[in-house]
Amino acid sequence: MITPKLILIVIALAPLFGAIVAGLFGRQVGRAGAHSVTIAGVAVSFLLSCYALYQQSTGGWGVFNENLYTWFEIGPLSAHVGFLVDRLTAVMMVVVTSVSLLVHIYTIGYMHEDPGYQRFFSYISLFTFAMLMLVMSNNFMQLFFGWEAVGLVSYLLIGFWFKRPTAIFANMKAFLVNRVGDFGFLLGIAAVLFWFGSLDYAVVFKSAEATLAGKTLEVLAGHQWEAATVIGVLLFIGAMGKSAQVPLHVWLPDSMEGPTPISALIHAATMVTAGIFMVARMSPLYELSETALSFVMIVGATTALFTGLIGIVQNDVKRVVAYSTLSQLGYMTVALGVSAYSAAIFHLMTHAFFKALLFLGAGSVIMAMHHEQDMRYMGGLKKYMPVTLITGWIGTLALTGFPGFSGFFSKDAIIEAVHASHRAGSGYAYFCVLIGVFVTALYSFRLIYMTYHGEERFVVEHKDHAHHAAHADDHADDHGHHAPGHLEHAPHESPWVVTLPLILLAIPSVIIGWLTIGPMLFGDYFAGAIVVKEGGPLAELAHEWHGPWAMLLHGLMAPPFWLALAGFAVATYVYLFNRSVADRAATMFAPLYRLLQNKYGIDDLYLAVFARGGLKLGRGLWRGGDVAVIDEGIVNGSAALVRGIAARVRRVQSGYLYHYAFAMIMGLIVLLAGLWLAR
Amino acid sequence: MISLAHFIVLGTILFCISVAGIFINRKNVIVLLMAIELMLLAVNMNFVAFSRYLGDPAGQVFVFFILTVAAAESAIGLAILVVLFRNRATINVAEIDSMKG
Amino acid sequence: MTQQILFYAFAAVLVASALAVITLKNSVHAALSLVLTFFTAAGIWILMEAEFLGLALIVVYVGAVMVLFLFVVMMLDIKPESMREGFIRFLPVGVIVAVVMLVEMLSLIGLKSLQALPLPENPAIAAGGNTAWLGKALFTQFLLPFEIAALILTVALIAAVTLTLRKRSGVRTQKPSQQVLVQRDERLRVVKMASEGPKNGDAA
Amino acid sequence: MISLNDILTLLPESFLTVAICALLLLDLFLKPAQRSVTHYLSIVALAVTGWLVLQHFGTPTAFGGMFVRDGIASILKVFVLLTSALVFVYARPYLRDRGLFVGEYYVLCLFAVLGMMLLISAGNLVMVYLGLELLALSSYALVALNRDSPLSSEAALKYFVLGALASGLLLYGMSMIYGATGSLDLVTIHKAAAEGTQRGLLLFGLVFVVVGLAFKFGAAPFHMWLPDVYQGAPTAVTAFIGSAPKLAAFGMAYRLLESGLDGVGGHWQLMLALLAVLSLAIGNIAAIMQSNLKRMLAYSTISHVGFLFLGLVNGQPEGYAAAMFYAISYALTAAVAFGLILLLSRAGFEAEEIDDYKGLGQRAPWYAFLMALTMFSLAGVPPLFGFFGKLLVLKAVAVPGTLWLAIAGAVFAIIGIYYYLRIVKVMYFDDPAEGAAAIVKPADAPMRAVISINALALLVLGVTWGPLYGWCARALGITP
Amino acid sequence: MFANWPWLSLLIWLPILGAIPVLLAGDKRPGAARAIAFGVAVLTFIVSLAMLSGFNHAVADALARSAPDLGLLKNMYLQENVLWIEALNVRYHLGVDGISVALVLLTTFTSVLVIILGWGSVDEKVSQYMAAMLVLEGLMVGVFCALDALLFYVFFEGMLIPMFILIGIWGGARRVYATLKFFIYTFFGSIFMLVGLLYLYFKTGTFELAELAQVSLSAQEQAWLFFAFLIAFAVKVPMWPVHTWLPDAHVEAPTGGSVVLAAIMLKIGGYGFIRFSLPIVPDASTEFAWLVIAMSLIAVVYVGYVALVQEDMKKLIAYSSIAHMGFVTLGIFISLALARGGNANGAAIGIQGAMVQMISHGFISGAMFASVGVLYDRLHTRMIRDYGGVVNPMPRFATFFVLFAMANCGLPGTSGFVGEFWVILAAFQYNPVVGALAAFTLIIGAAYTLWLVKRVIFGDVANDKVAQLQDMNARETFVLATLAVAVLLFGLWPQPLGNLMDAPIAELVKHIVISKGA
Repeated sequence: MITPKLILIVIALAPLFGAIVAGLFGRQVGRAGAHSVTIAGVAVSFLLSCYALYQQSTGGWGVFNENLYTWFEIGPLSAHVGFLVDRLTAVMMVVVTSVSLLVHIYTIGYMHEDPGYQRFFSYISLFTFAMLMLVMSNNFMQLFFGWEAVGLVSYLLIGFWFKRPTAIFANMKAFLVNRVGDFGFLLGIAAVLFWFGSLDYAVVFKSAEATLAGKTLEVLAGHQWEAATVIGVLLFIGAMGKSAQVPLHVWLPDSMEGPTPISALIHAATMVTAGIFMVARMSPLYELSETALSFVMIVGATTALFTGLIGIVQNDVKRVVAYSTLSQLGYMTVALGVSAYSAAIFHLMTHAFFKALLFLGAGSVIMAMHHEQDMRYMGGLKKYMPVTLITGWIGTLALTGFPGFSGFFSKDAIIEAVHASHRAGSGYAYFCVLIGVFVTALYSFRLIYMTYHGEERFVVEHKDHAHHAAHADDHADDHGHHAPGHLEHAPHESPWVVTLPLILLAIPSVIIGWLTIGPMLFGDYFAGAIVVKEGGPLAELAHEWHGPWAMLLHGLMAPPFWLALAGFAVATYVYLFNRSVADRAATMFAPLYRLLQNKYGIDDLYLAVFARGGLKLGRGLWRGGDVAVIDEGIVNGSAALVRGIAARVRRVQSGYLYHYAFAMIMGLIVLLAGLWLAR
Repeated sequence: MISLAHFIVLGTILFCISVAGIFINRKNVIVLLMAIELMLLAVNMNFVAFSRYLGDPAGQVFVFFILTVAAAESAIGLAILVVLFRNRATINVAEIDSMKG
Repeated sequence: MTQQILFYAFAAVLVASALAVITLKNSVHAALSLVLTFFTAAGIWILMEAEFLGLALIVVYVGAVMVLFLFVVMMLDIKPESMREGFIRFLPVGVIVAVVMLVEMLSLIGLKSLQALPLPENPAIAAGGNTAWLGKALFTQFLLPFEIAALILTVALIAAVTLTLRKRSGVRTQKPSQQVLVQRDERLRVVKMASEGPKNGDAA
Repeated sequence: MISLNDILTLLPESFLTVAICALLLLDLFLKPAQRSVTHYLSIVALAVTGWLVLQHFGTPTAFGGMFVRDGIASILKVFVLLTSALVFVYARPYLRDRGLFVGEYYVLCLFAVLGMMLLISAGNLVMVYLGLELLALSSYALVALNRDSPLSSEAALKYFVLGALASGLLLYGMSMIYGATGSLDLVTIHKAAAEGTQRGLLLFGLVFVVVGLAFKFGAAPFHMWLPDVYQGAPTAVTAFIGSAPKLAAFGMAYRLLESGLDGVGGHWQLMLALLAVLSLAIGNIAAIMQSNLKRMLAYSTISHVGFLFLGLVNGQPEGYAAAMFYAISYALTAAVAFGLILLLSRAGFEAEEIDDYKGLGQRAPWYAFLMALTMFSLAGVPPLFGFFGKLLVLKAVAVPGTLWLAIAGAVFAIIGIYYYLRIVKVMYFDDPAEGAAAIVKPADAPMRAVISINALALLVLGVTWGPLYGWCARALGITP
Repeated sequence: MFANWPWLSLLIWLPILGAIPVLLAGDKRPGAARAIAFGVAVLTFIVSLAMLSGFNHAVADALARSAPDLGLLKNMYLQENVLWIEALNVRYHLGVDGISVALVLLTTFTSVLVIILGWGSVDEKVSQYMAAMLVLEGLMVGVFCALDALLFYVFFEGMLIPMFILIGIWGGARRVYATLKFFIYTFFGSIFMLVGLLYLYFKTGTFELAELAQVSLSAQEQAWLFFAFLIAFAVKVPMWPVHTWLPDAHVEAPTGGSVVLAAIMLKIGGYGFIRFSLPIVPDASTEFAWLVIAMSLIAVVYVGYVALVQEDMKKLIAYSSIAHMGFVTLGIFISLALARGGNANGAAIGIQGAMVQMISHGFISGAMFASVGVLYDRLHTRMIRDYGGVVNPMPRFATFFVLFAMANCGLPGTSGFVGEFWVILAAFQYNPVVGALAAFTLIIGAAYTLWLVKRVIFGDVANDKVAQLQDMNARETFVLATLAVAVLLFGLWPQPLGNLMDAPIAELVKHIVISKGA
């Protein structure tokens, strides 16, 4: 009996099955077995997700909300595993599974020399499972489960090449920064439980307004905080961690130490958007607090602009894309902050495709460059890898919001929504997102030019292949073995398993916005799944909505297009024709350049304050508190005191008879005196 | 008229003299023992006086026993002293401190 | 009145001689002072009509204990000078302690109430004299302690003998009991032994 | 007048007296090689006396109240006899190795036992004094038994002089009590004390009596003799004076304080409380620094006396029962402790330095185990016998009013645990010193068996101490 | 039929008596000693499972008779009640409720693993080691079963002896200092509890826990008793600032000793709070809950920082243990405060969380110490700097280690998450700031654990010695795999624990809200 329930269970479990097979029996099934089974699992998931989406879109299923399994019922607390599948979920499921599927395929090519091949497939399948559990959850507990599980897999994958010191540093950093977010998230869940007494979405959302109305919390004496604000901000702190919002963004660029497929899958398309999804999912709660939404918006706007700026000065191809991701996540967050949840989700979707495309393209380039990631040693790759070039251009155009491409629709919608918003701080946000457009174009085209165009800045040294083969096993160390930009043989186009996903991702990057903007943004597609108070910015925009064509035409006249064009022009001039300008600019604005190079010093600050400061504090507490005061002072001190007294008491026992007699007489006198006093 | 108090005071004085003797004579065990004999004399003085005053023979009988035991005690004590002297060639208390602490 | 005079006289000598015991340099002199102390104490007791104990004190103490003391003092041959070191130094302490003690004791005893108690009639006279009075108590009520006192004396005897009687290992003395019991075989022993000369093994 | 009942009541003591005299005579005719006869006969004498003690003939009092034969007396005597017998067994190899295997040891010990029995049963101040002196004089002589040892004679001298001083003080107190109550009989004194006549004089005397008692127990600050005597005396003698006399001292305290001076309980309880805390402090603290095991055990004794006093401070039957139980448990434990020292020593090697026990766990695992049991018991770690003594005593003072004493006891128990653990540490965690091979000689089998049983009893009694305590409690008239 | 068996006595005495044949096997025949010890431990574990079924039967019976509501602590099953010491009315009274059963099972389970761990790593005085472990096991079971306070105390203190010996003989270089510190610290704690119990005996004439829970006490009495109990259990848990014995003891203890110490002995402190402090002196506990909560939070934050800078793996894990045990005390006392504030649900969550945390910490810390033991057996160093890149030669080990590390961070899906999560939930209800401080463990706990993993497991092979490491043998794999299963099982399926502990905790919450001031 094929019921929606069964289908959903299969969607969730198929990748898990693949992960288990590849992970626990990797040696038995071999490389081919591992990738076959995981790809099959994810493919099944993907197809069924599409079916589910279809059913949701056509209203065939209605909202599916059911507890499947009682995890535990202990005392007053119960937890379930359950699915809440509505249109929002369905979209996410398709995005997750489709990107995941393509990344799986891509991995066959990208990782084919790696000894941890099976492990890698197991991880990414496991990740798919965890991500699905996250988005399909119908309660906070399961959400947190998925939340942490994707974090774990991310940790494992960033540190996949565990011999690289930078990788294992990056994965720890990622985990810890995420933990800071989880800290808030967990407290947010605690707050939900506190006020609602339940962790079920349905229960919480239904009674949200009634329950939280007038509720305040006195956290510090004299400061009453609205319950909705507390919950909103706390949960959003979680989102800040996972979706890498300022100031918890520091982990994402470093996470590029992981293999490129996971950068595409986890650190661009899916996991980092979990926070966006979560806030959208919690829209009934967020709508109750203007303050929380303002906070979300400002954080998002800051992220959108300032992380984009850093992207301009990066030379590592993946890092540029990573900073771009940060910036785009900021855009999504801004959308959330102005109550344009569906715009955020819409951008999330389009971004998933084109950013995955960009990452995978970057990966393709890196493969061609023998794991050289520095753009300063690239250039002129266009003649070697045409597919990558074209798909790269498509992705870039989508990212910069070239009219007609998917990014155009989603980003413009956000910018318009921010423009239309009257929320406190929306002026600042509007400024940030507008400038962000210019910045985006600048770094995007810079990347394109430095990589594919211009002269070749690498040198091909022909060496015998045996040598290369010997190094194949641990190409993690390739950096150390070659001078930068020195290749053993000429770069060439990647195999089909790599280019196919590029092509497949390029398609939605172009068209998906056109197709879906209508229903998702201005239709009632998300009705029921996303709650917006009367008069949200999208509702205002809806009055001017006359279809994608009209928007495209309107877009050509709007400031974002011209800003993007300006960015394109500058990038073209500087990086294609007159590179010296860039160097001169760097020297001219040296302080600014350094500031960006140092990522505003935030990393250094964290390192100094939290890492080194924490160590210093720990050492202080240990040496000062535990060792000096408690152990040396109190414990050994009292022991020493007793010994000291003992040494003195010993001396009283002098060995002389008359002293002994003296003691006796003195004892007598004291007792007599006591009696005398007590008379 | 001689009252009970006279004898008791006398006993007390004797007792205190013996205590003083113990304090002053830090070297000579013999004198130390003599001081203790003085103390016993004080005790006996008390007993005799109380016995006489109470008209009860028990006190005086006790004195009799004390005298007996004191004699025995002296015998043993002096025997120990002799043994000690044989071993250490001194009975100077100030030199007898091989065990302490 | 006579009684009072005698009491004070005896008491004065008693205290003086007791002080002499603890202050005299020479142990022999101290012992002799102690003898005087006992004599005066005996006098006071007799004054209290406790004749038997007074005499017993003289007999037991002066006759036995003090002789023992003197015997030991002389036998051990102690140099008086060395034994008096620090005497002056500790004198103040001793005096202070003694005086403090005296004050405490006298105030605790409650002399007032005792002063109001003159000596009553002596029941011993009715019982046929002090000795008979005591003797009767001793052999009826105090029979068991009396027996135990005997045991204590036995212990003293055993102890004194155990501690002081010793056979010196270095001194040659005749042991007649063993000499008498000697057997013929023990007088001469014929020892067989190998004749002198190099053994086989020694050559190597 | 003496009746048959008086004799019957006194039968155990009478028998022991006769036995001692017989033994004394017999010993004269024994060759040194036959000394074991004296040894075994002494044990037999103790056993028969013990059996007689347990028989229910005679009257509760004899000789007109001079002698009391009640349940408490029976229990204490039984354990005095038992402990003494144990010590005899443990002492034999030691004495033989050192040429001290002489009849006098046994005779003097037996006299001391007799003194203890009389002291325990005393119904009169004269009996208290004479019993005490019989015990004390025998002990002085025993300490000096090894005539060639400077340490022994030094210890004996100190013991003797201070003992004589303590006797003098005790007697002075007795004279005052006599003056205040007009009697030497404890029952009469009890009555008079309760009535409160001549209270000032009585309290004055009480102080001296308490001092005398404290000396006998070895409570601080009247403890100074104890470490030197324990160390200086031959270990066989230390074992004797370190175990059984504590029971006698308890008997003496019970007779004087409960039977006699209960009426002024508030006063002596306060004094004992002070002495208890001082003893706990000094005993435990001074023990830490010791390097000589016998001396350490001496200081440990002082601390145990502090605990025992806590039971007395309570002044109720429960408290006395606890103190009595404590005394019994201590005597049995101390017997093992000294017995093991005796066992491990040999001619020319006293085994009394703590360093001598290094690595005993490897060299003689079984004896190390027994020693560890003993140390844990002394430290009061459950489920060993010593713990329950402490438990009962703490229970006696853990009541409103004296709770501070319980807390003090607890605090000092913590300090105390250190030096007991140190012995275990030395035995198990340290490596044997150079040249200290198996120091356990093929000791005589009876001793090894008995000491094993004795030590294991600490464990067994730790689980089944109920009946023993019940016995003590019943003797004191507590109905559960 | 099984319900009537003396299961608990069996569980206590079987290992203790089983130690005798182990000792008799002697150090000369280590193989025999190991085999017997293993047999005894396994048998005990089997018996404990049988006991569980007996317990379940007994509970079902009681429910069928619909009479389980007998009041706090009387709601005990498999009771054995024999008069032990008549004069003091001390009873050999055993009985278990769900809380105890869980801890007993943890004990018997861990003991089997410990015996296996000692199989290879202990090679001198094997029989003594094994015997000490078995005795320790019996005594620990006794602690969890005792319903008579004095009996509890006897087991509680008796444990010190074998542990003292275990650390002292088979420990590391500074073992003497560590073991003395351990012993005296713990003794220090418990002796005051003894005085408190004696005072209670004076008030009630009994040591029966159920009776003690009923006695009414004045505020001042309660305060005194509270502190007496607090010292005892705080040392055992151990709570800041009486925690410094633990790192030393752990560092010096042999692997098995560390595992037992972390997995079971620390739990006795938390168990004591639940059995003694809360029922007997609820008012004082409420009054001073802030103190315990403060101490617990210090344990979480302060000790977390201290753990961060440790250079010795065992020390690091020991400090992490202290921080995690902070959650136990936090949960218990927050619940008390919540219950008094009328929030029974929050209270139940808190205590549940504390209990689950205890069990889970038993597995996780045990597993962590066992893992360190695996490394120590190979290189004989515990210093973090001597390792690095262990994953290269020992991938199997590394997998387990990372799993346990994640559990130690409280990752959902592992048992480490459940307890901490609940306690944080409850803490938030008590006070959001307290909740936030408690939740800080998410960060600091992950920091010290992952940093450890980074330095030890990941990276390139640090030195030649590491390069020559052999991966785990079957025995070690078995132990770690078993623990891993337990960690995951209770992380994914905490229901069995809940089933066991629901009823007694509800009863406890009902009880502690009633003031008992006299």
